[in-house]
Amino acid sequence: MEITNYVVLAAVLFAIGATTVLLRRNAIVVFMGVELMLNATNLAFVTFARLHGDLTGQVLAFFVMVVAAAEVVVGLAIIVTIFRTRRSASVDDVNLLKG
Amino acid sequence: MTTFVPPEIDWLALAPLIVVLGAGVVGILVEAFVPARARRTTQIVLALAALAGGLAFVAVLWPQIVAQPVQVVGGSVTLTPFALAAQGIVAVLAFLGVLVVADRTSTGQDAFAPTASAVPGTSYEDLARRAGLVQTEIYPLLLFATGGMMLFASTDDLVVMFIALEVLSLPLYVLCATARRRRLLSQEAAAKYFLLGAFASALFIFGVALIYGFAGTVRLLQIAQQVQGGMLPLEGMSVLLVAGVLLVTVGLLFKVGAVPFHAWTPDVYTGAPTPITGFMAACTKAAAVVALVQVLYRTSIGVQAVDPQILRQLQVVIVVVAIATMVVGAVVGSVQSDVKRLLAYSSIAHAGFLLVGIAGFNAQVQASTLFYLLAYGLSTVGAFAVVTLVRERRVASGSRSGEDNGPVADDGVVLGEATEIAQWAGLGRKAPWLTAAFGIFLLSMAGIPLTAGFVAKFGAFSGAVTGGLWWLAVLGVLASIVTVAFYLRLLVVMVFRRADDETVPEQVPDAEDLDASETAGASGGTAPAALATAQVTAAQRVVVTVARSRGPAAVAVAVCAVATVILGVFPSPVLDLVEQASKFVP
Amino acid sequence: MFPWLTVLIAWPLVGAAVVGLSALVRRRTGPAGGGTGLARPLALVFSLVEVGLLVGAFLAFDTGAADEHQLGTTASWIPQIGTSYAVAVDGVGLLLVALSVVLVPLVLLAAWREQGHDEVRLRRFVALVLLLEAFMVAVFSARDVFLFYVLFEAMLIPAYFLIGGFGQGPGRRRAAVKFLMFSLGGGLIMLAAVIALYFLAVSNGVDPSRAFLVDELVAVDLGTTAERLMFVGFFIAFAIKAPMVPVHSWLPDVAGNATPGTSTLLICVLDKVGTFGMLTLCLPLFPEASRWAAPFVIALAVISVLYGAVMAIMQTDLLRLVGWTSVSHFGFIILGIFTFTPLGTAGSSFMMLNHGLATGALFLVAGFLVSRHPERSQKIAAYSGLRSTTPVLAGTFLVAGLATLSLPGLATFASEIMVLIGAFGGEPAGSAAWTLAAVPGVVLAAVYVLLTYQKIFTGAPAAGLETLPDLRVRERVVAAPLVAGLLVLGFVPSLALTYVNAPAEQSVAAVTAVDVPADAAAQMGSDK
Amino acid sequence: MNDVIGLAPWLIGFPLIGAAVLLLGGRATDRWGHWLGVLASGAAAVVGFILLFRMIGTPAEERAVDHSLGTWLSAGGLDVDLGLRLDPLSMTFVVLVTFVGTLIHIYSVAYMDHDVDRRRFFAYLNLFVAAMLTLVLADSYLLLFVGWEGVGVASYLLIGFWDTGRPTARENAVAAKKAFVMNRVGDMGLIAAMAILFATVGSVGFADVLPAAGGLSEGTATAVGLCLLLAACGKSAQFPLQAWLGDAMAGPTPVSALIHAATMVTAGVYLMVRSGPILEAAPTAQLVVVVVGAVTLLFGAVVGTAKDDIKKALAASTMSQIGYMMLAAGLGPAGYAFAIFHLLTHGFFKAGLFLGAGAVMHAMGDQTDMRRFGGLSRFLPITWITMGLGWLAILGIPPFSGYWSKDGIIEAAFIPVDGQPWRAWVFGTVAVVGAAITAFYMTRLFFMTFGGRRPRWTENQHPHEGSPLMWWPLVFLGVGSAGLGLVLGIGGTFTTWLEPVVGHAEHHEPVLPVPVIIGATLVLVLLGAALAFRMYAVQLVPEEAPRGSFLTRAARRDLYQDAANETLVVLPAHGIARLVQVGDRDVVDRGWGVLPLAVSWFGAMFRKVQTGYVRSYAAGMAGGVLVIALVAWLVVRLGAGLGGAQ
Repeated sequence: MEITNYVVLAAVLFAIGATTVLLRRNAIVVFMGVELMLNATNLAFVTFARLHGDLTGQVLAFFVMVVAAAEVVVGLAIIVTIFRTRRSASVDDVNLLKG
Repeated sequence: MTTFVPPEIDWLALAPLIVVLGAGVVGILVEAFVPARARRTTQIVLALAALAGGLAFVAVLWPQIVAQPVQVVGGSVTLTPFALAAQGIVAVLAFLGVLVVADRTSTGQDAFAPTASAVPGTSYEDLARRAGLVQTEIYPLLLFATGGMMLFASTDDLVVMFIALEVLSLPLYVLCATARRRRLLSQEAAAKYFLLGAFASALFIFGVALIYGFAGTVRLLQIAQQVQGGMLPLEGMSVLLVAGVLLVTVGLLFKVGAVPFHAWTPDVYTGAPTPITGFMAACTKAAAVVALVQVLYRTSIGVQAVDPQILRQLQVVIVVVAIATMVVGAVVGSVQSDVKRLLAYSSIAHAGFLLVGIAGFNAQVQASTLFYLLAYGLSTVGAFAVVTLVRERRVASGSRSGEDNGPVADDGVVLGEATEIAQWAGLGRKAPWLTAAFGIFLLSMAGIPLTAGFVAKFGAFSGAVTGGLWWLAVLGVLASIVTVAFYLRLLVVMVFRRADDETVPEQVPDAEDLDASETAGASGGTAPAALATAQVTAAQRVVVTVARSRGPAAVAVAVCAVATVILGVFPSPVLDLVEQASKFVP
Repeated sequence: MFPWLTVLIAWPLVGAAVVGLSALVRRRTGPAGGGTGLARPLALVFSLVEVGLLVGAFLAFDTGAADEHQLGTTASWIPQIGTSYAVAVDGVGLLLVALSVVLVPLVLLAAWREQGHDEVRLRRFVALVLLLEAFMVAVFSARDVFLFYVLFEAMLIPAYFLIGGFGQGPGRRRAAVKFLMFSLGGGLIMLAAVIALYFLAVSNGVDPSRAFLVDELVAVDLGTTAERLMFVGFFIAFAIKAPMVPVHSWLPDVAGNATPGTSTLLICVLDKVGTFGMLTLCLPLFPEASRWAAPFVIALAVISVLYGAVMAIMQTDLLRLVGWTSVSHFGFIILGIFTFTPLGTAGSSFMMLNHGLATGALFLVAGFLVSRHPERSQKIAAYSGLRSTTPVLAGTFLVAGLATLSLPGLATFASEIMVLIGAFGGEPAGSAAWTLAAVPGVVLAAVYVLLTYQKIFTGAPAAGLETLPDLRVRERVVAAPLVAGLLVLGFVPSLALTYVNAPAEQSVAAVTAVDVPADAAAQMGSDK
Repeated sequence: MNDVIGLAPWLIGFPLIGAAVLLLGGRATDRWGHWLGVLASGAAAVVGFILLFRMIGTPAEERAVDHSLGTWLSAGGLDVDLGLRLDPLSMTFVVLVTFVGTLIHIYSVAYMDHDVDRRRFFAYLNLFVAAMLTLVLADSYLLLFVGWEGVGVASYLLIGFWDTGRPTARENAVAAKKAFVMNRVGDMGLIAAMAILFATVGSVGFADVLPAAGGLSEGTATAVGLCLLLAACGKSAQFPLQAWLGDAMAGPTPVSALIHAATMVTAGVYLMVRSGPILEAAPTAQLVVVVVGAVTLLFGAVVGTAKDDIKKALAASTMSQIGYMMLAAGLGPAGYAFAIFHLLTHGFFKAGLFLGAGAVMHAMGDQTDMRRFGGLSRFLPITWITMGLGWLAILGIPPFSGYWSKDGIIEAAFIPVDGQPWRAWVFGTVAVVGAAITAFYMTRLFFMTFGGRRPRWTENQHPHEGSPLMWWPLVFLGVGSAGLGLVLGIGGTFTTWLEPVVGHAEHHEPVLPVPVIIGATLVLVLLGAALAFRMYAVQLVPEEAPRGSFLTRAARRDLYQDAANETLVVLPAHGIARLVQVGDRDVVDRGWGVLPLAVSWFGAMFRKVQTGYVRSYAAGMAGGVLVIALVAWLVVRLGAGLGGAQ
């Protein structure tokens, strides 16, 4: 398999994640989109690690995962608080602030 | 038989970071072990001490670093004078920010919800309030954020930068959600900030991945050396580099708050607790801009060797963004009716002016950038500090207080901040000194001579001119005319117009004194307007009053004001320092 | 030698500070609002001492070398930016400094009762006036472009508060904002030019730490295009200040809404920065560009002369009218400057002083008149037949008016005739024609002055105005020095001319030394 | 001469000091102020005569003396001294101004007796005398201009002297303003002339300009000449700037006598004669001068025939007589002497006539309508006789003074200029016809006032002579009207007296033999007088003016001069002004107002983008990335520069 395939796959995944962020209403799902983007990144890292034949990329992938986990913690906390206040997790409902 | 070789670590170089972040960790322990009543004091002292300590270490390190920049743990922390100066600025601004945060004002309440997790308006929340709970976790969070910013500004390793980015962002997301009043707005701000922030950092890290793919390393200087060394890991794949640099830049521009990645700024600045807004606006921008400058210039070194075209593309990107940012910030700011929002847009405009300077792509702009960040930061922290003190007070309509512009008698319930510009009418009479200070901040932001803002703006624009972009400087000038207009509007209201306290400001639900906000929560954004009208019944009216600071905030305001003027009249010493600092390649 | 100018700048600052602190004293003597407090007397004393210092400066000034900048101080200010605190004056600068210093005490005296008994307002008012004085003195003696710019802008802030905070008119806030926006707009455009100037200077090998000193910059060859662009940048700012049609719109509003005292400082002194800047910055720094633009500038100047005069005739508001007359006079000044003749330039320099005296007198006397009206009406139609009830007021007004229409025997005549006679022989294309076109201005001047006098002071006294008090002693003290000055300088113009002749010769020489590229005339049409 | 020259400045000094004291002294000087005024003027007169006699004593070629009091204005090549030029021309004026002026001062003491503001009046009179003397003594156009404007202001102040507290107050004020403004229109000419002279000759001093006049190109000379003529027209109420003089009669009668008859209005003639060399270098300008003079001469005369207001009639006559002088001044050296001579004699008899008119008004309770006079000779004998002398003088009946001067002008008018007989015929005829009309209206005036058996007075009028203070001046002026011409005219004494200044006029032959001219003139004059006598002395004068022919009505309304000015100048000017005003408000001011509006409009637009929806923000970011990438790519691809990045 060509390396480009991997890269392209990563790119595609990333694009899907981004699209999710742009299109889906539910905050959780939106957040999933972000996670998907991060994982796409991981794929890219690992691929390039193989390409360059050093482990840095793989290590970086772990870093990204950790960060992602941290994001989940904070993110879900916020989303949940909002859900409890508003009985809704739709990102389109939170728009008191505009203009 | 392999022997363990301990890594060479220049601990002194890391000292500022260690102090601040360590203090954060200690703060967590404090939460665990210190009795509740002593907690707040301890945290405040700890935080201030940590920041002061960090600053002290910066001072200690200064001569050494200026003489010889160091790379600690192989470049994960690259301590150049530029980075060190950034750390110093962040520490100073954070210190002032914490002062504002710590102030409970005459009302005896700080700006934070007793328990941010409680649903607004629930009995649980009332309980928490009556129990007098205070959320002292904010101080460790502030310290982590600050530490993150300092690291953000002083690394060469893109992944470390990414981590630093998260370390500074995540606490801010949380802090945004903790406002004592107008919690719906607060939470909304947090949500927006978080989602967009996460999105941005995803873009950033993907860019990092691409760069890694191109160069096999994520250390910009290393890339530069390799490329200059003529060894290109991937021939013809420079598209990876371009895309990567572009995405990384986008991630940074998001933090800087540059158009079109600015959309979060006004909402978050408005929703977040005002002291946090001040802290965020000043420090984050400082860290982000410094990081941006480093990334841009370090890549520019390498990229030039690969293909000069790419560098020009990079410059075009910055120029385009700069123009868009200035225009949007200035133009939209001029139609705002809310002080916090107005300051938010002004911060966008300033991001634009900063970018104008950066776009010149000539090394000497670093100095002016640092100065700009300091000047802007001071006036911003100060301005938001003033905002925290201008409050609404609900009084029985019988009461005479608040009329004829006189100071308001201490009756009635002090509500949240009065952020409607119209409400600031006659402030000049109620609180001359506060108004004077605020006026100084506005003039500085407007770049009127004899204030720090002018020297800063002068530096930024001359950066562009020196870089050959004189027309960009002219655009900047025109934009700043527009910004002057809206600062002026605010000034006119405060100084010249008489207060008409009879007007009831259109306001959003205020969890503090709202039983009905449950329904508000239920029905989202529609109810609040109705609530706002329901809130103030015929028997009551809202007057605008100035809460007396318990000291810290006042100190912060005073320091900012004085510093702004001094930096405007005798900037030489500081300029000397930043000149020394203009070196970010070890 | 003794740093006269620095002292002249510092003293009012001290005064402003002291006045500000006088608040503390008042608290002990009495409750706020009660009594009039120390502010005014203090301020008056400070301004009078300043006049004394001015006399010293005049004695120290060597008139033999009036074209050299004297009494100065030069010290490094912000070496990183390359600007220094460099103050010094040639004859023209000295006269304008004198104008500011002399007018301030008169304005304070004239405004003695204006702010009522509100102690706080009073204190702020006089403090601002002293602050403004310091800035005005400084800006007229700045020899460093950056310093000049800084003061040029900083000056606006006290002026802005004086208009918006203490004005009489209902539209004062709007007027203040309008004033500030126009001035700042021009100023910021100038800022771009200032930066470019510095950049070019440095790249032309000027020592970066001195690259803002005018004396250094005059030597620099900027290159035609850059020079012209920068000239435009500077000129726009100065034209707005001057004010020149079509960027004059802020002036009548200010004149109509500010207190007469403020208008006096603003229009009679502060606006001179515009013409002063053209004379001492545009010409020497951008000689070629000045000559290139001269035909266009002259045309605008003459248009301003007629435009301002016509608008003055059409006014119904006394103070606005006075404001418009200034538009007309500034036109004359600019005409004299940009025709590059020693006579015309000297006339313009002289006129800057005279216009200050004459228009100042007119503003203040008009203020006295308005202050007598039961409703403080500024409408000309509200007055009639006052000559019989207030003869001295009428006489003073008439003298000030005659000075405004530059009657021989009064200083204004000497300067105006110098400008006209000089400009006619000017070197730029069309000087003669445009000068002749400006001559009808003298007729229009006669119309607006005498028409106003006729409406206000002649005929049957208007109802309710039969028993107005005549000028009080305080008011006579205010008017006397101005009238005296106009008469003395009218009979002995050489008193002032000894200060302006040499600088005029010099600046004209500087401009006419360079020669305009052939394409100049061609570009004229297109570029502007 | 030089031993007394030091006195010359006091000619101006005395009245100036007088004015200053009276103006600044305020009410304190009310009691004796008028006497101070008289004293100041008298002292000037004494000085004037001393200088005059000393000048007569010196040989002709040494009579012109320049006396400088030091530099006045010196800048950029323009050097103007406070310099006085004493020569026969200026001395003539000095004497006329100071002597007649003093007489009128004295007269005014009585005439203004009941006026509360008498002090102010004398202050202004002194101011006028000072300014007028500056005008005639100045040795440069610039200094002359100072006096020129000075008399303008004095005249403004005096015309508008009664500008409050009277029913006609506002009219008086308007008249004063009208006079000043129309004078200013003329002054533009003087300013322009000075500008041109400085640009060409490099000086505005007589000593430099006049000798250099010959060297000027004809175009320049013509331009200067016409500019000077414009100035002269303004000051001397010559066509087309004549309209102000009639209204100027709003001032107190002594003012009319001194300023608007004897001295100020003749300043234009002085200017022309003084600038003779320039005019001679510009024949075209000369012709225009003559034409203006001729037109005004007839214009004034015609208007004079129809006026019933005694002062207005005299004003018209003044205008017409100055027309004679102007005509003469345009004839070159041949005319100059007679222009000045007529100016001198006219100064005396016209002042006399005005003061007489004043006396009549004084006696009749400020009545000025001649149809309300009649048969006054019995009640006001002195006035009657003195005015009679003036009447004969202005008619030009030998040997009264008017004859000598006016006849000289008429003869000069008949002399062909550089071989163009048509000009001689045209202007000669005009002059003669003018003389005839003059005879008619002056006779009319004289008999309407004094003649007729049946008085047409309003009720309870008790006319009587005023105090000696009033009639002694009349006597002096009457004597002057009678004898002055004879004294100076016999053997051309006056002509030779002026020769050092205006140069010698070589003798030319008129197109008609001189006796014929004189005869014809006299016949026509007598005819005119007889006609008037028949109409206004023999027949009864109706108390209400008959409607009269079209010409009469036109003449009553000054041949519609005001209507003409209104339609030709004022209305268009006002229209333009309105246009400018609207333009300033709706174009310039609004134009600037558009900027903020535009900004806030865009602000509102962009604001809509800030929807508050997270997803749209994210979309904005994503889109932003693409757009920016695209732009960057395009810019580089199209190779568009940014203006030299590093």
